[in-house]
Amino acid sequence: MTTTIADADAGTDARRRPGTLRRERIGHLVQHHGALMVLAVTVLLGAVAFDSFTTPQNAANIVVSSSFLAIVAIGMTFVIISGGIDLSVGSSFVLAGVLAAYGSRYGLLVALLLPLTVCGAIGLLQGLIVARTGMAPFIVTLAGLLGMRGLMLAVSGEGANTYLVQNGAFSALGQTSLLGLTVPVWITLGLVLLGGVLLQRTAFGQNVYAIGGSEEAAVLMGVPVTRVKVIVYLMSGLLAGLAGALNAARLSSGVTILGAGMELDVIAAVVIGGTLLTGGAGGLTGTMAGVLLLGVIQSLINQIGVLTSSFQQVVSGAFLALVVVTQRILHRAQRLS
Amino acid sequence: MAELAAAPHVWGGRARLLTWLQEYGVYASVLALLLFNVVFTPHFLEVANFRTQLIQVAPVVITSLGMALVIGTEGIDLSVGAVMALASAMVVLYLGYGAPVAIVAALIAGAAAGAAGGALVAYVGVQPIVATLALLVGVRGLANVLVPQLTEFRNPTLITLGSQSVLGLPLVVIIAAALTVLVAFLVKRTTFGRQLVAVGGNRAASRLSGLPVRRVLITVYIISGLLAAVAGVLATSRLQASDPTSLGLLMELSAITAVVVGGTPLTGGRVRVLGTVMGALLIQLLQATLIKHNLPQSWTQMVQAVIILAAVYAARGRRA
Amino acid sequence: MATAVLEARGISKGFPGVLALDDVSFRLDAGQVHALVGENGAGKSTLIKVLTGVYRPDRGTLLLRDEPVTFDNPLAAQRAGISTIYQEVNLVPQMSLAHNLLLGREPRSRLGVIDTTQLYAEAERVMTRYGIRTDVRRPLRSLGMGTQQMVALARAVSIEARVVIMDEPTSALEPREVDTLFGVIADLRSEGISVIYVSHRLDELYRICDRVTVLRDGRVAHDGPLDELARVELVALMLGRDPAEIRRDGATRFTGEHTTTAGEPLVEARSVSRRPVLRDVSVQVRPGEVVGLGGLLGAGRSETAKAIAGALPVDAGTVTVAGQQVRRGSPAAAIRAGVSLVPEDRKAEGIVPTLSVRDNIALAALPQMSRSGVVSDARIDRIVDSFMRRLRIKAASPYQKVSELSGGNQQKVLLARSLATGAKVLLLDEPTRGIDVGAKAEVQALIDELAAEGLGVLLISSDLEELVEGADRVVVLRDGAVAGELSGDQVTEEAIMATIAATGETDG
Amino acid sequence: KSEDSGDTPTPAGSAGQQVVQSAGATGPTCTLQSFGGQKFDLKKDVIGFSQSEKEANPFRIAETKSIKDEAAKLGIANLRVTNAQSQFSKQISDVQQLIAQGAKLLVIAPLNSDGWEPVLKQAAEKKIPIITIDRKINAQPCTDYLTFIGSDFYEQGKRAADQMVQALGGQGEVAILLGAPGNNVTTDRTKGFKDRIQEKAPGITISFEQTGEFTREKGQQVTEQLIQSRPGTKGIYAENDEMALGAVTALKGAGKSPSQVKIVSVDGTRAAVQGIVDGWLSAVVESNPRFGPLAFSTTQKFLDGEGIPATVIISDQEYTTANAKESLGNAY
Ligand SMILES: Nc1ncnc2c1ncn2[C@@H]1O[C@H](COP(=O)(O)OP(=O)(O)OP(=O)(O)O)[C@@H](O)[C@H]1O
Ligand SMILES: Nc1ncnc2c1ncn2[C@@H]1O[C@H](COP(=O)(O)OP(=O)(O)OP(=O)(O)O)[C@@H](O)[C@H]1O
Ligand SMILES: [Mg+2]
Ligand SMILES: [Mg+2]
Repeated sequence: MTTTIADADAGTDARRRPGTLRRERIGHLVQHHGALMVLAVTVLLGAVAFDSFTTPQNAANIVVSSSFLAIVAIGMTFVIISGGIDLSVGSSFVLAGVLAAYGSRYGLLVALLLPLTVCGAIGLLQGLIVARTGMAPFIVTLAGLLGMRGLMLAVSGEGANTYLVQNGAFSALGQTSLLGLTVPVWITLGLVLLGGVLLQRTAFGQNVYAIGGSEEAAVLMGVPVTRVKVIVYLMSGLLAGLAGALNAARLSSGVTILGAGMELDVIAAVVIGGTLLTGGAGGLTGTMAGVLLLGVIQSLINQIGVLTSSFQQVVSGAFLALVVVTQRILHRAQRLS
Repeated sequence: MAELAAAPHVWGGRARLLTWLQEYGVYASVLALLLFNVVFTPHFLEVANFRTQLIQVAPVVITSLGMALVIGTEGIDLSVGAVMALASAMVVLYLGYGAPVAIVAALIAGAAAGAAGGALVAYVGVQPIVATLALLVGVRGLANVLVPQLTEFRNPTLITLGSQSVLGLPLVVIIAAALTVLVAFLVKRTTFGRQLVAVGGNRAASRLSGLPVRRVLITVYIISGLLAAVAGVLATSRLQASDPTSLGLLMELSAITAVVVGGTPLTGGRVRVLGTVMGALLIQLLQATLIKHNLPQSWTQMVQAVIILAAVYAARGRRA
Repeated sequence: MATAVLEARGISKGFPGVLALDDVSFRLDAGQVHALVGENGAGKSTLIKVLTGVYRPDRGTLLLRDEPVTFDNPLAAQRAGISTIYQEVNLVPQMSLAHNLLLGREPRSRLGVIDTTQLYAEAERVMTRYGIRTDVRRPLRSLGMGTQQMVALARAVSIEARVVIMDEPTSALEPREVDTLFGVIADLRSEGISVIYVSHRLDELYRICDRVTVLRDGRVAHDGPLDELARVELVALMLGRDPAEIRRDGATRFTGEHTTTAGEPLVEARSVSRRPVLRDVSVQVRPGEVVGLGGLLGAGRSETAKAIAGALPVDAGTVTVAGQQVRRGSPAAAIRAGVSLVPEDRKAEGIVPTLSVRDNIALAALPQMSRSGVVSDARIDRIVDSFMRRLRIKAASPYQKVSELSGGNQQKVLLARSLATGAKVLLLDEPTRGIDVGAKAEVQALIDELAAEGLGVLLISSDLEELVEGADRVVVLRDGAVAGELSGDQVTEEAIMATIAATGETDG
Repeated sequence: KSEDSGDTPTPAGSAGQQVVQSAGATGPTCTLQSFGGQKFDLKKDVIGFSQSEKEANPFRIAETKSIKDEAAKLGIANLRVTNAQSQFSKQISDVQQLIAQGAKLLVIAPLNSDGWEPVLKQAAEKKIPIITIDRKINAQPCTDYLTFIGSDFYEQGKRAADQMVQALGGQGEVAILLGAPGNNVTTDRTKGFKDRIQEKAPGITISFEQTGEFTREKGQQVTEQLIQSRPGTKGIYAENDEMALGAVTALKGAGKSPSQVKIVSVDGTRAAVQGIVDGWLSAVVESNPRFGPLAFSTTQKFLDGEGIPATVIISDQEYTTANAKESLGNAY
């Protein structure tokens, strides 16, 4: 096709003074890695203030205990980028743990597949409801939160029965260490890489961004919106289920009192990581920084030691506020300069 | 463009029913639940029962009103439950100076907490959900620091507030009703109300139209904090004790549900005050029904999930 | 008769309160450029959305190459070879230009994942072909409306399609881009691809279209070859009026003569700068004067208007109204001083979609229409009523949601909003974008009328004719700086183009 | 499960001090040698205490205070205290962090009995003795952990049932205000109560069980619904004192007079015992939170080479209309 090629420079947006682009790039960097920077500073301060903070064991503890939150946060990142939210992950997490422990008596495969099937199915259902009826994800997944917790109670005799993991291979999955880190940590790393590629380098990932950026436009641009949304909630359910199952393997039992309020931690981690709740922007590196930041803050508060339990809450609330404010200010400083 | 009458075939039965449901879905749900109870629940049609339900729902209604305003600006306030606890703590802390002083102190604390969240949202640009999440954690901690454990009180004025009736109507219920009218007036009749929904509907356009966007935002969070504090005071007076650890726990979820079930979309730009009250009533009735029929917790939660979905489905926005 | 590429038979589509399409039949032949015209709200966009699976018709059938089809969604239509540019630019603002352009067709590397390097290179290549040279990694929302429109165009055309539908593709374009577009359309036609073309600019229709369908109030008012139809007759068909009457009124309604009071400038921007978009821009508007802002896409016209309206933080410079300096960066202060902006991006910055027509009109003037914080409905009703009448806003009632109005009527609502504030200076950024001939004439007449009443108007328009006829003076911008100023008899299309091209840059 | 190991409760010591009820005489005991640990200095080394819930209810306040006070009294210099704020995952990482900080002894008030695998593993590697208080950990004593000091919740439920049977004379409808769902305490106190009622008083029917989530407010709200829709209810078994006191507020609000509905609860907080004195409650079964002295004396014995039993069940008192007034001072 031959078209009139207009003069290269006139009539375009190209005329910007040198430096603009560089500044935009730096801005981009700060926006996307603000959480990473805050994390670095926090770790540094912690290392200076407390000797026992930077011991390898403490570091390993933080990483290991963060890994479950991290797996759930991967799914949540997809959901939030697509412009939705998933409040049901905490319930998925605990339900999966109970089911995995229960299933472990029938072997490793059942221990993994049972929770994944159930949590995946519920994720799928939520996705279908969100995508097909246009109901607010907040409410649909709030119902999911209630429903799955009810299901968990029903499965565990109103919480009276704690199933113990009865399969060595399954327990090993949660407890074996490779190069100083447990299997769930490696699984998390693998999933983050996979998720990163999926999000940034596949048509599916681009569709997720498009839907979150403008659903209306995405529809008109021919994005299979319903399918993408359904997959996103399915993924979130599966990942929360996987995290719950792995956690059950680690704890060797299907603990019934887990997961309450987990959704808020996960959302906080994702948002601290620079993903916008309005959708359309964000990424997994930020989310991982957010997850670790939460773990580090918790660890630091424990190091301080003298705080009463109530004061600990005040401090962690203030910390959280400080982190998001710092991140906002970083973000703004580069824009207005 | 043809007028309504010229196109009966598109604007006929099904569409009309759908619109009706959308507008009045929550009313229909409440009615259905009432009917169910009248038929199946013993001792339901008693004055005492309605008193109980109304008294129990009053604090939920009051916090939901504030939540509805916040949601109208496309925000969300997760801190309402914690603010209730803070107000409760302030009440017993200042009860030594008399009930009026204590109540004013509680309200000031609530407004201050709201202002803190609002400032983060309006002036720093933090996303509402995180700003108020930080507040949720911190404020509940603060309430606990102030009043470390459940503290009973014997102040007659404060106890009266929770148990007194005027003309057969419990004072708490009258207060909730009055606040509902006030908020409805605010939304429908004042400049502030109009500006609030405009900010929620399109912030950029509101700014270009010269609306004081930031002031509107911070005010909305202050009102939400204030109303949560009122709810906290009432709940405290009814409990005859301050219990900052558990007072208002998960209230944010109830309030958000009430607002959404009542037809206010989470995407902002619209506030339905009466719908919100109905939403709160629906949740209250639902819980009461499940308790009265002694369902196990597992069932209670699953049934709640289904009914909330059904009610919101009925009340959901029409799609193209 | 040859088989139709795409045909609609007896289509009806209603929305609550309106029947947008009433028994509409439409037939598109291979290799034809088919114009679809009509007043604002006639149903053009609705028809297009029915043709492409956005809406399901209440009645009627679609046929693709004589086979009945139903499209469940736009994707299905796309797969069937129908590519569409919708009326309001419909791309994802946060995503980069490149990702928007190639969404769904991203180049893959050998591993099967998206090859980003190639993606950007490809996007750069495509955009250069359309005369757009910019960093394709920039998020789309940081680009001007015109550039965005070109991206949408490039995207639609580069999808292998048998039918390309364009709903007002030129409303945000400059003459130069319009030429580019027409080149593209000519190529499409020569390849046997059919085009449905919607525009309110009649010249354009006569330049490229073979056939025309006129819609009026949701019904087909005329269908036939375009060249048999005189311009005046076409307009008459659209408006449902007598051709003779139209002939009397002329093409634009501008009289072109204002009695500018030589006095103090109403509003004056002095050396306004904002890196990297504005450099030392100075503009004045006197009472009763219409000042045009000319320039190419991205020249900084919108930015200038926004800076004056306080909606854009500036690095340097002042804005004074009647000698008083206005607080920087505050639209509220500007409005209080009597300066009101009608933004170019109706959807993002203009309407509040959740509110009614009435509330949208009253929005900016709320403080004036309330006493101690309580609004006076009577006062609002009076104002809203008078403006709806004066601007002839077509709505089922003042309480209809503004998002349900057609594009042109939404634009009028925004004008009404600005006027309701009692502004002394109006900054109109593309005020007739997407407005039908009738309404356009009304708006133009209104601008004249307002100027005659002593208001100052800053007019930004990509329609050179409009600029030339409407403005007393034209300030031409290039690359965010003033390139020249034309007044009186100097104001001609040629002079404006010459000023734009002045620094010896070769012009295409 | 240690069931019915002692039939006659030992009288409580002065000021509510914990008294050992059963010394696990039948089971094997654990010595420093058999445990395989290193001797450490209780006064100088890091000692970790992991509390499960916020110190916001009388039980947790008294528990933490008792540990801290006793540590101060004994001159323990390096006590590190963490609080899991009711989040089980947090408690796991709390304890792991204590281990990382070099704790030589861990005193844990577990939020849950199961799920301690990761902690036990780390502690076992370093041979750190663990004493769990108030709630048991489901694991192997002397290998996974040293010992458990606490009450028997199942037993508490049974004793509450005995009190209820007595108060109602073996007849009538009874409602249960359950604790938080999914919690071991809830489960055991419910099961003990129901088992005993079934066994002893077939005339009593349990017609209503709803959770009051261990809080006063919920207890009040559920009771309001209960008394309105089931006016025939004669007794309420509350699984902790807070819910019982909430029930009292509800009864007062509904215009009932004291002891129109018999209330029995578990815990033994001062407010509840006062409730007995005032006539609103019929009986309260104690669950004693003062673990400090017993925990550290057990540790000292362990360090001194003595054998430690696998479980140290403490004797809980009972408050009834007969002894409430005199025993008010013992309540926490
Ligand atoms: N989503 C909707 N809900 C309700 N009414 C609608 C909706 N979309 C369009 N309408 C109505 O349908 C009619 C036709 O609108 P349409 O957008 O098709 O007009 P148009 O011919 O494209 O006008 P314009 O030239 O202004 O773009 C109008 O009266 C409009 O108000
Ligand atoms: N937020 C932003 N950040 C960076 N550049 C921007 C931003 N907004 C606009 N620009 C760029 O500034 C330049 C001036 O834009 P402006 O919208 O004022 O141009 P215009 O002359 O009105 O053209 P148009 O007809 O496209 O609206 C354009 O190149 C545009 O892409
Ligand atoms: Mg249109
Ligand atoms: Mg522009």
